[in-house]
Amino acid sequence: MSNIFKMMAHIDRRVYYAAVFLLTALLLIYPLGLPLAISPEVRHTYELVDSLEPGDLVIINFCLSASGYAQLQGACNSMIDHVFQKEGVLVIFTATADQAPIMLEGIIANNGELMAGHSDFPYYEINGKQYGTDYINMGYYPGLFKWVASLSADFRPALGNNDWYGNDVSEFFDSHDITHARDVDLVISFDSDDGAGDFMNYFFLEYGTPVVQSQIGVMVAGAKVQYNAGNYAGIVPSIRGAAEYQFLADYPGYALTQMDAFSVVQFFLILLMVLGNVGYYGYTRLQKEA
Amino acid sequence: MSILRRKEFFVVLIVLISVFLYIPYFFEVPQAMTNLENWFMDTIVIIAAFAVWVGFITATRREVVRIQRRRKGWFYAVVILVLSWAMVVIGLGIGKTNVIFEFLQWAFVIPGDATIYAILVFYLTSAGARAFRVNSLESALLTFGALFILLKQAPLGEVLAPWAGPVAIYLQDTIAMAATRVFSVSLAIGSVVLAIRLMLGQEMALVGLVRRVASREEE
Amino acid sequence: MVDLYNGGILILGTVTTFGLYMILSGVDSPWFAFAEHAFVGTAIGLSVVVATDYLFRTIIPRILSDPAANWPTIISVILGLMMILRVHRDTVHLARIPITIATAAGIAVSVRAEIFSGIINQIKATILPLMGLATWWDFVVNLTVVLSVLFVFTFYFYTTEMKGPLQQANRIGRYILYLSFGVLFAQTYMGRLGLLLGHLQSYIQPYYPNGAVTVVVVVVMIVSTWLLHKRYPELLEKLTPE
Amino acid sequence: MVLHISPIVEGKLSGLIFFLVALALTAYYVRNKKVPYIRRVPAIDAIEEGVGRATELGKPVIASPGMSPSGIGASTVAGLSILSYTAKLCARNDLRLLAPMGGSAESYTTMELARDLVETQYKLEGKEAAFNIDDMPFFSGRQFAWASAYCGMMLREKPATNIMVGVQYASAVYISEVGHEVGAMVISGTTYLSNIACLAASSDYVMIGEEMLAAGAYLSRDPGQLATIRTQDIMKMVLIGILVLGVITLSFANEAVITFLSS
Repeated sequence: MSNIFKMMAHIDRRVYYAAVFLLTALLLIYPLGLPLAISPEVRHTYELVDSLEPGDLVIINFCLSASGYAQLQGACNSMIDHVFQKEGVLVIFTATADQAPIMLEGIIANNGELMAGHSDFPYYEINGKQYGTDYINMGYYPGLFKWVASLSADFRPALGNNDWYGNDVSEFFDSHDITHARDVDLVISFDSDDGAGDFMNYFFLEYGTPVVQSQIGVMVAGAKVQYNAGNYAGIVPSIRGAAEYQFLADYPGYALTQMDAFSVVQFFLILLMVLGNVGYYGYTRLQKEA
Repeated sequence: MSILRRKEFFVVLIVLISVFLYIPYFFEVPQAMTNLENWFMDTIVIIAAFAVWVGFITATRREVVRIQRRRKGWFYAVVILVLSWAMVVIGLGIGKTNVIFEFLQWAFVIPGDATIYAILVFYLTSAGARAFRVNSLESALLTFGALFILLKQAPLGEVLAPWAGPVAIYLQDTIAMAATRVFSVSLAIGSVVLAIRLMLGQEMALVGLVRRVASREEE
Repeated sequence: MVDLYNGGILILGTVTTFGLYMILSGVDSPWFAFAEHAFVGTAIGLSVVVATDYLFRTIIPRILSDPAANWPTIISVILGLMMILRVHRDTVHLARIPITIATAAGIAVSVRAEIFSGIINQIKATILPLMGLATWWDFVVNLTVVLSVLFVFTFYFYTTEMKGPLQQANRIGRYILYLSFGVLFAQTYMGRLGLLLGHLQSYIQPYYPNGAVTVVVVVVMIVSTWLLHKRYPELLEKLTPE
Repeated sequence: MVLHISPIVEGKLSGLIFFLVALALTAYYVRNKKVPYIRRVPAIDAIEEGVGRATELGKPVIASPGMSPSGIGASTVAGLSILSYTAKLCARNDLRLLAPMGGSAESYTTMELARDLVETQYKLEGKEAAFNIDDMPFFSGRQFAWASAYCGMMLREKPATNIMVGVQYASAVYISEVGHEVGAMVISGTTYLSNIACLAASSDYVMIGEEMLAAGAYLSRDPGQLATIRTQDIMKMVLIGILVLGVITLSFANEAVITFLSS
């Protein structure tokens, strides 16, 4: 009997790894379709984005690397699609992570189609919004919080006049009379590093601009503190938040299909915790006492 | 240009920079000072952009040495050199929307970054299985804290263990949030005091100055 | 048939992904070394291109548009160039100037905002009423938050002797910290799991051709590593980096 | 209703007062050099134990000041102080110190500083020849390229101790677990909160957030830095006072403290 406990207490690490791999692969291919409850923070964020009015200017910032995108794919696509559904809303895409521009292109291509007479980026139309008139993609800026601080203090020079593709987009700024950081009505930041924290420090504290963060799991605790203190206007926490937002915006695919694997593997960890303790009390403690 | 080697020059430089950045933030100041503040913020972004080249040059130098000395597995150094220079030559020479430049990102950078981030769930599983042994009050608290949150997070948990939800929300939104708050407050206080010490010229180690200059004079 | 561009990405992506996952097995393999070095190489190149592109796209056009008015930006670029002097031994001291500016200005810019977001707003948000509340549950929640903050604060005192009531408070603060670690661990686990699901999805779905190609490439990698270990150990030795 | 005194920007008064209090306290301590008592952080004993273990086993020590994603911040300074102290111990015991540099686009500056500080330590111990810059290689400005190269280095060199203190995100647990695999004693410290929970599970010693900043000051034995910790403790007492006063007054429906903090 005791060697069963011994086995339970000393399972080889690689058994865990193989089990997690198999569970994940199987449940991705054959999802079960379990129900999903919506948390108040994500509903509040959805309503905030839904309350955007014509003429509002939204900065959508990507402080996201590939790994973060793999987790927040559901949120990126559903939130951007939702913002682009709002009539008359203007969008400036920016990135403070060097991997983000190529993924942003993936999202734009995924949610939009090429505008008439154009064959390549950036000329995509999403939900009726045209590139250059309704939205622009300014690409990557180095310096993390340093750039966000200079953007808040000196909006136009910090952005420059050329978009990520080198086209002069000063006409977009002039025609919509965008001159100062105060003109920004909402900032949405998809983060695997703390992009929203920088915008909170330099846009919310300075001008009261509401900041929404969709962040990876590691950052959820820190984001909840800021949300509770009123520094963030909304949060979409990790893959769970992404699935909830997708559900609210009834946007198909990505996070929703991953929820079953997400459930079962977490139950697997709970099982390991139980097994580990049963094994510990059944064998290791007896060993110590003997 | 011996002045550039003296510590006092950098102390004065640091004090000036700090003063020109704190005063415009707290006080309404004439436009000239705000322009200077904006210049500093612009400059540190530009310096960050150039700093990338320092790493690239030293990395290239290191790989070339590895190849010249034919160290074991030197051909992997060739892989780094070929790929990094291919990216730079194509990216800057032809353009960053070039098909090869994007191909290399989709083929190596994005899977590499995503994989290593994702690998952590395996390590967390083994670390979790090892750490959650209830053999003391601390480990019991650690285990039950994790257990309730796992049950609430997983949609399956809401079905099988609905009672875990409210307990998890209470733990998450009061106790864990309070601990997180104290954690970031004491960290912020640490940063404020460090910034003030730098302004008073007390943290010269930040720019690696103190002993180096001293030891050079000894030579 | 899968076209060359996406096919190449699928195959090389699988080699990189499962090459790096081989670290889990603890068995050294040339696939891991190749994936690691290919990833490091392309990553270095990407950082350089993207940062330099910012200079050509935003900073140089600003200077060229009106050099006379933008002389301060010219000075910034000169300071940036001085950073590269660090590479050579006897010009190292000149690089000290941009390093000092970047350090001092960087800390000042981040700290002056942190005073508000990290301290003032956090204390203000913890000042919660304990009387005149709608339900008893609000009272329990507010009391827990205030007491938890006070107890955990005692855990962060480093220059006071831990005696008497302070010692009790420190111990309670420690228990609250461990409970919070459990909560944070579970949240982090949620995040990491989301990553694995998101990343694997692109290599498994749709099953044909993605899943099929992935399986073939993985089998080739495992078999070749096994062969190296069993039949050609000296070749394996040569293929592992120093 | 918010107080607004003319030259001070509206809403910045409370922060300014806090900043001036901190300035006064720091300046006071800097001038009169009185060295206050400081509690010993257990993880510092662990560093000495770790280097001792490396000396017994005759294996190298691997250490890193973190990724420094936003240049030289408070945590990176603490990481560098601890790296400096580790270098001093390694130089004294003729141990090989491996220090994989990199991890973020901003870590180039830290790399220069780290090499400076370690080289200085070897000089001060009179072992300049033992300093080898190749043992402090730069593994790209990307977190995970650096982390996987860091682990590749550990798998090859099999260090006895892995001291990783400073700013580090998700890759910290990855490095800590691989450290366990090669049998290294893992001492970690980060200010990234959510990582501490995982590092608490995965490493042998973990410095909880600001404890690391205190460790940096403790190790440097520099009166100024020790005074810093004393200043921080006093400011925490001030904040606790405001918090308790605020809760009491608000419970009696008096919003004076809240108004002050919002002005």
